[in-house]
Amino acid sequence: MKIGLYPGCSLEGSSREYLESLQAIAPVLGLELAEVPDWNCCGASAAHSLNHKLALALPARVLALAEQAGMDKLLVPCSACLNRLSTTRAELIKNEALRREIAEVIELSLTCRTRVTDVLSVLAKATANGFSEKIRQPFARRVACYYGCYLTRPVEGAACRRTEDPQEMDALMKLAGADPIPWAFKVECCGAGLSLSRTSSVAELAGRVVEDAALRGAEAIVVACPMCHTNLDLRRSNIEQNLGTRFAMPVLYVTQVLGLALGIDERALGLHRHEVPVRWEKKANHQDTQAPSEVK
Amino acid sequence: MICHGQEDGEHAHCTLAEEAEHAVGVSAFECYQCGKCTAGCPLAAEMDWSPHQILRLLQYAAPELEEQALRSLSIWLCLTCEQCVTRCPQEIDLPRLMEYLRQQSLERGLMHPQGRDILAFHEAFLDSVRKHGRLQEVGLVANYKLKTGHLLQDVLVAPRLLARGKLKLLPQGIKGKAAVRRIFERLQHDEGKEE
Amino acid sequence: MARIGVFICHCGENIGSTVDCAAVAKAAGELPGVVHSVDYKYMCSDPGQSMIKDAIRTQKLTGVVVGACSPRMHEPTFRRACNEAGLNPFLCEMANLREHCSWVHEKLPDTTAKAIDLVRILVEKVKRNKPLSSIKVPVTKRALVLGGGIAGIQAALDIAGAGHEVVLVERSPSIGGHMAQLSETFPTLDCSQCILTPRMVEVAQHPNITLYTYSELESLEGFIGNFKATIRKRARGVDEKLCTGCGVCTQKCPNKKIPSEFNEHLGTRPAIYVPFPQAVPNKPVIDRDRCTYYSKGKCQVCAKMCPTKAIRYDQEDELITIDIGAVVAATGFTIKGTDFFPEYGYGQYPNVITGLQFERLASASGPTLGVIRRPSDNEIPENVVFIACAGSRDSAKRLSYCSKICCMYTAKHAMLYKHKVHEGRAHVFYMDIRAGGKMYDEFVRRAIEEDQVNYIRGRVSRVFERNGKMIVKGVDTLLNGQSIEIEADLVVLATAMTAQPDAEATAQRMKISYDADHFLSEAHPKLRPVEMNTAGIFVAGACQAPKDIPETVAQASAAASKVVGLFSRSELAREPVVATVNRTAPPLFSTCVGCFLCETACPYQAIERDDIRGRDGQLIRQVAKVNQGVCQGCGTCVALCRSKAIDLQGFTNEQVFAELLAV
Amino acid sequence: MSEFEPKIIAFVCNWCTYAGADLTGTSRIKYSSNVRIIRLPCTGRIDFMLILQAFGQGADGIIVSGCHPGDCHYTAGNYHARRRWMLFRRLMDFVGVDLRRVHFSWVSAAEGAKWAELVNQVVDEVRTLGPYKAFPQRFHENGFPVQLTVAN
Repeated sequence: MKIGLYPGCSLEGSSREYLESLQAIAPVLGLELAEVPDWNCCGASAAHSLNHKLALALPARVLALAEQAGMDKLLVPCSACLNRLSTTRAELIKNEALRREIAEVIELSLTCRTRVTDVLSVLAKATANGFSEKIRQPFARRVACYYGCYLTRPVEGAACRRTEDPQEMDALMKLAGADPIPWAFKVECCGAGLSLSRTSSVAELAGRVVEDAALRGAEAIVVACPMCHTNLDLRRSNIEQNLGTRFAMPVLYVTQVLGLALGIDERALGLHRHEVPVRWEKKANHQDTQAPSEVK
Repeated sequence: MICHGQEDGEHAHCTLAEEAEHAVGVSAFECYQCGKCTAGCPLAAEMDWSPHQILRLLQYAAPELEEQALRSLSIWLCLTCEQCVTRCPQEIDLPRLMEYLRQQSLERGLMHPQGRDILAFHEAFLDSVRKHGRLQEVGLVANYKLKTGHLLQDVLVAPRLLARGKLKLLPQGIKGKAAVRRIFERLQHDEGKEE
Repeated sequence: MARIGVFICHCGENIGSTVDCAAVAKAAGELPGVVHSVDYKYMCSDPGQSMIKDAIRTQKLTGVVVGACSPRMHEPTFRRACNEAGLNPFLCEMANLREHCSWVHEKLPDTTAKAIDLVRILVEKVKRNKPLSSIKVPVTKRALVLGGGIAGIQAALDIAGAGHEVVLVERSPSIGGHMAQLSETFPTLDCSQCILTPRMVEVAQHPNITLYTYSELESLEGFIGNFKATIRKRARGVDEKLCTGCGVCTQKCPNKKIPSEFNEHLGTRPAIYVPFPQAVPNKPVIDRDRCTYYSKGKCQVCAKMCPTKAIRYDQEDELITIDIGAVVAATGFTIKGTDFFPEYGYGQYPNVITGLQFERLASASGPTLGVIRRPSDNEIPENVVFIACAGSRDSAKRLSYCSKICCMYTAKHAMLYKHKVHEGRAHVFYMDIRAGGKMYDEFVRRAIEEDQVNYIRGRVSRVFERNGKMIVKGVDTLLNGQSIEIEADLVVLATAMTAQPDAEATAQRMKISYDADHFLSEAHPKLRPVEMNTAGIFVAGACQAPKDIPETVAQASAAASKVVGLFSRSELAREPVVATVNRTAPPLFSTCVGCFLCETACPYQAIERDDIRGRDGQLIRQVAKVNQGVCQGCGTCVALCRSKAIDLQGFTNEQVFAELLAV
Repeated sequence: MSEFEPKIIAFVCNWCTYAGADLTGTSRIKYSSNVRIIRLPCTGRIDFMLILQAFGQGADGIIVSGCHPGDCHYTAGNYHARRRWMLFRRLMDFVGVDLRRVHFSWVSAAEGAKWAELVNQVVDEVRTLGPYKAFPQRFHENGFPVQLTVAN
C-alpha cells in the first residue's frame, strides 16, 4: 500500500519516536510511506485560535503539496494535525469561493482531491491480513487505549465511529496480543492545547486519565497522538506532583506496541526517548485472568 | 452585514450574538441552558463563566453583558476539544463561537489578563511558523518565555528533552519558507483590514 | 351572466395587518362578473356570515368567493352559510389570504397584489362552478379499533357500550399495552393493573366486541362508512377453543431463558408463553423463533403435556376480511432504549435502565416482586440518579419534542424509590419541570418537599462505570454551573417516547398522514383533534403524540363518540368531488372513445363499462362510466383521458384552465 | 424595482402540499411572494396541458408538488403523476420547454419549512434564468393547444 505521509512538526521534534516507530513497522506491514515534499506546519491550535483564514491556509498548502505530488491518500499520524487538515478540507470542499481564495493565498492549485486519513484506519487495513503470522512476541499486557479528542471529533468524518467509546485502537491492541481494558476516559481531553501556557490545568486533566487507567489495572496507556503522549509521558512529574502519587505507567504509541509485537528492536522504536521508562517490574499478576494471545 | 437596523433608522446596530451568527454561523439563541456543555467541559471548573453562561451572556443582547463575555477568562481557556458540541442537544458549535469571541476580545482590547499567557503562546507559535515554515520547539519555548516572563516555568523539561534527542537547537527552515511567510503577510494584513 | 360576490376577511389583525383588505375588495369589485365586493373584520363570525347571506339574497349572487383563511379551515362554514341563503354550497370558493399570503409574506405592496391575484383566480373559477349535490352512501355500523392498549380498550368499550359492533385488533398476544406494565400511576399512586385489568376483562366479555390478539391489519380499502379491513391473525400454535389457559405448557416448556418483553428484558419467559398472568385472552402463544421444535424438529413437550390437546404446530396465519364503517387508530408508542445514548454508555451498563424498566422493578408483579434491585447484582441501590429529558428535546438526536410524561413519571419513580428504600438517596437531573395538570405540580412538590428527592437543574454529560458504581457527571446550573459528580448504584433514564418503529408503514396502509416524527397527524390541531384527514378514521392515544393516561382515555372516548356520531346516521352525504364521463346527443353519445386507460389508472376500481345500445338492444358502443359511490375524486383519470371525455366535478378542466388564465 | 421578479405557478395537491403550505403559514415562516398556488385534489390530476398553458400564460417557473411516495391520499396518484412526467419530459423538451423551469417536489403536510425553502429556491433559480419569453411567444403565434369555452 503506497500512501502519502504528513509527519507534522511534533513528529520531527519532541515526539520523534512516533515517526521512528511508524517508519520501523511500515515495511513489515507492507506500507510504503512517501513524505509530502517541503511540508509546512499546519498552524495547530494557535492559528485556529487567532486567525480563521490562516488556520485554513496553512493546512491548505500541505494539501496542495500532497496533491502536486500525486498522492491520493495522505496519512496524518498526529491527531491535532489530522483535525486541522480534515476540517480544512471539509470546509474548502463545502465552500467553493473560499477554496479559490485560499488557493490564491497559498499560490498553489488546490482541488482537495487528496483524502486525509488517520493512523488507526491505515494500521487496521495494513493488519487486516496475515498479521498474526508476523508476530514474534505478543504484547501480553493490560492496556488502556487513549484516543483523546480529535480521533472521534468532530463527529462528522471522524476517524472513529463510536464517539464516546471508540473501538478501533482496542481492536489493534487485541491483534498485538494485548488486553485492552474497558474504560470511560478514552476520549476525555488531556489538556494538550494549553500544555505550555497553563501547566497546572493540564496536570489536573492528564492526571485524571492516568489515575483512572491505573485504577483499572492497566499496565500501559496506548496513544496515537503526540500531544497526548507529551502530556501523559513528558509531563508525568507534574501529574505526580499534582496528585501526590507515583505511577509506573508507561505511555506507548500504538505504532510502538505493534513494533514490539513484531519483534522490532526497542531502540528502533524510540522507547529510550520516553520520560516514563517502558519497563515492568514483574509479570502482571493478573496474567491468568487475561486471554493470552493465541499466536504460535 | 445583515443585521436589523433600528426602527428610527439612525444606524444599524448588531448585537454580539448577531455578529457571531453572521460571522461563524453559530446562534447563541439556540441554547436552552441545559448545562450539558459545562458538565462535560474539562476546564469548566477553572472558568470564570461556565460555557453555558457565556451563551447566556450573549442572549441578553446587552452591551454590558457582552463585554463580560469578551473579558472572560473562559474564552481563553477553551481547548477546542469539542466535547461540548459532540454532546450538545442543540448542536451549538461552541468551540467555533469561542474562537470568534477570542478574536473579538483581542480586537476590542478586552482580553483577560490571564489570557495573555495563552495568547503569548499562540503568538510565539505562529512567529516560529512564520519564520521557518515549521515549528521550532526551542525557539517557541524561548520566545514564549520572553513574551511572558515565565522564565522558570517548565524549564526543567528542556534538558530532559535534549538528553533524549528530542530537541533540535538549530532552526532548520523549509525551502518554501518564503511562500509561507507570504501567506502570513496576506492574511495577518487582511485580518486587520477586514474587521 | 355571472353575478359574483367577493367577501374579504381581515381575520382581526391576521390578514389585515399585512394585506390592505379594503384595496383587495376594491380591486375585486372591478373584476368582470363581480357585482358585490366588501371587506369585514371577521367574516366567519355571525354578522360576517349574515353579510354573505344578505348579499346572496339581495344581489341575487350566482357565486361567492370568500378571501379569508385556508379552505381547510372554514370552507364548510361558508358553504353552509351559502346553502342557508339558498345558494348551492358548491358555488362558494375560498381564496387563502391568510396561510398562503398574509402569514408568509412581509407587509409590502406585493403582498396585497398577491392577495388580489388569489381572489381573481377564484373568481374566475367560481364563475364556472356548477351546482352539485352531495352523494349519499350507506354506513356499515361496525368499528375497527387498532391497538389494544388503554386507548384502544377505552374506545372499544365506549363504542360497544353505545350498541355498535367493534372489532379490536391487537398485535401482541394480550391486550393491555404499556399501561399493564406500569407499577403505580401519577398523581394518585394507584396501582395500574388494578384499574386496568377489570377493563381488559370487560373487553373480553363484551358481546359487541370481537377481539383479535396476535393479529395485525393487513390492508384497509374503501372510504368512510364503507371500509373493507383485512386482518392477519397470526398463528398462535394453540387452538384457542380447546385451550383452557391452565398454564401447564408454559410451566413444562424446557426453554425458559428467553428475555421477557413484558418485563422489559429484566425477567425471562418460556418459548410457549402468556406475557403476564392477567393477560386477556389468557391463552398462550408459541414463539416460533425461539421454540426448539421449530428449530430442531424435536421437543413437543407442550403438546405432550397439554390436557386438552390444544397445541397446533402446523397452524397457519389466517386472513379475515370484515366490512367496517369507521376506524380508530390507537397503535401506541415505543421508547428509546439505553443503547440510544453513547454518552450514557451505549446500553452496555446493566445498571443504566429505562423508565419502563424501573416500572417493572417497582411493580409487585415484576421480576423483583416490587423490591427495587439493581440488575447487575440484585443489590438494593442506595443512591439512584434519574435523568429527565433523555433523548427528548434533543435536536442532535433528531428528537426535538418534549415527551410530556417524563417529568411526572420521574417524580413518581423517585417517590416510589424513596417509599421503598427509606435510607436511599434519589437525585433527579432535569431541565424544566413540566407538571401542568390536575394535582400534577402538587405531586412533584411532594416528591421534593416530603420525600426530599434532590432535584438538580442541569443536564448530565456522561455516565460511566468505576469500581462498580455509576459515575454520573452533571452540572447544577443553579449553583453557578458547578459540576456535580454522583456515584450512583442505579441510573434511570427517562427515555424519549417515540412513534412505533412501523408507524409510517401503518399510516401508509390506512392512507392517513403522519408528521416528521411519525406520529399520526390529526385533521386540525385544535378543532379536530381526534379526526384524521381521511374521513372515517379517528385517532386516540400516544400514536398521535406523547400523552399520559388521563389524556389518552379522554381522547379515546372522544374518538369513540365521533364514531358513535357517525353510526347514528344510516346514510352519509359525501362531497360530490367525483369524476363524470360526458354524454352527448346521438350518434356520438359521448366523446369517450372507449380506450379505458382510466380504468387501469383508477386506484379505486371506480370505472365501469357502460354499454350503449340501440332501441333494438344491439350494442352500439362501450364507454366508461364512473361509479360515484366508489370514486374518491383524485382526478388521475382526467389527466389520462385522451379525448377529454372524463372530468372531475369541482376541479373541471374548464375551471382549472380558467384559474390559470387569471394568474 | 428594475430587478426581474419571476412569476411562479404551483400546482399542489390538497392533502399534502396544500396542507404543508398551510403549515408554513401557521408557523409564520416567510417566503417569497412570487408564487401562486393552484389547488388540485392530487398531483395525479395534473394534466400536462396545464403546464404548457401556464407557460403560455407567462409563468417563468412551475412547481408541481404532492405527497411523498407511499403517502398519497389516493394511494397512487403521485406515482401516476411521476410516471407521466417521465414521458412528458421528453415531449416538453421537444416542444421547446425549458425543463429547468419545472420543479417536481414532495412536500408533506408536516413540512411547512420545506415548502418555504422550495419556493425560495425555485424563485432564486428562475430569477437567475431570467424571464421566460421564448415559449409564450411561440405559443401565441401557433395558438393554444387547448381551446377554452369561457362562458361568463
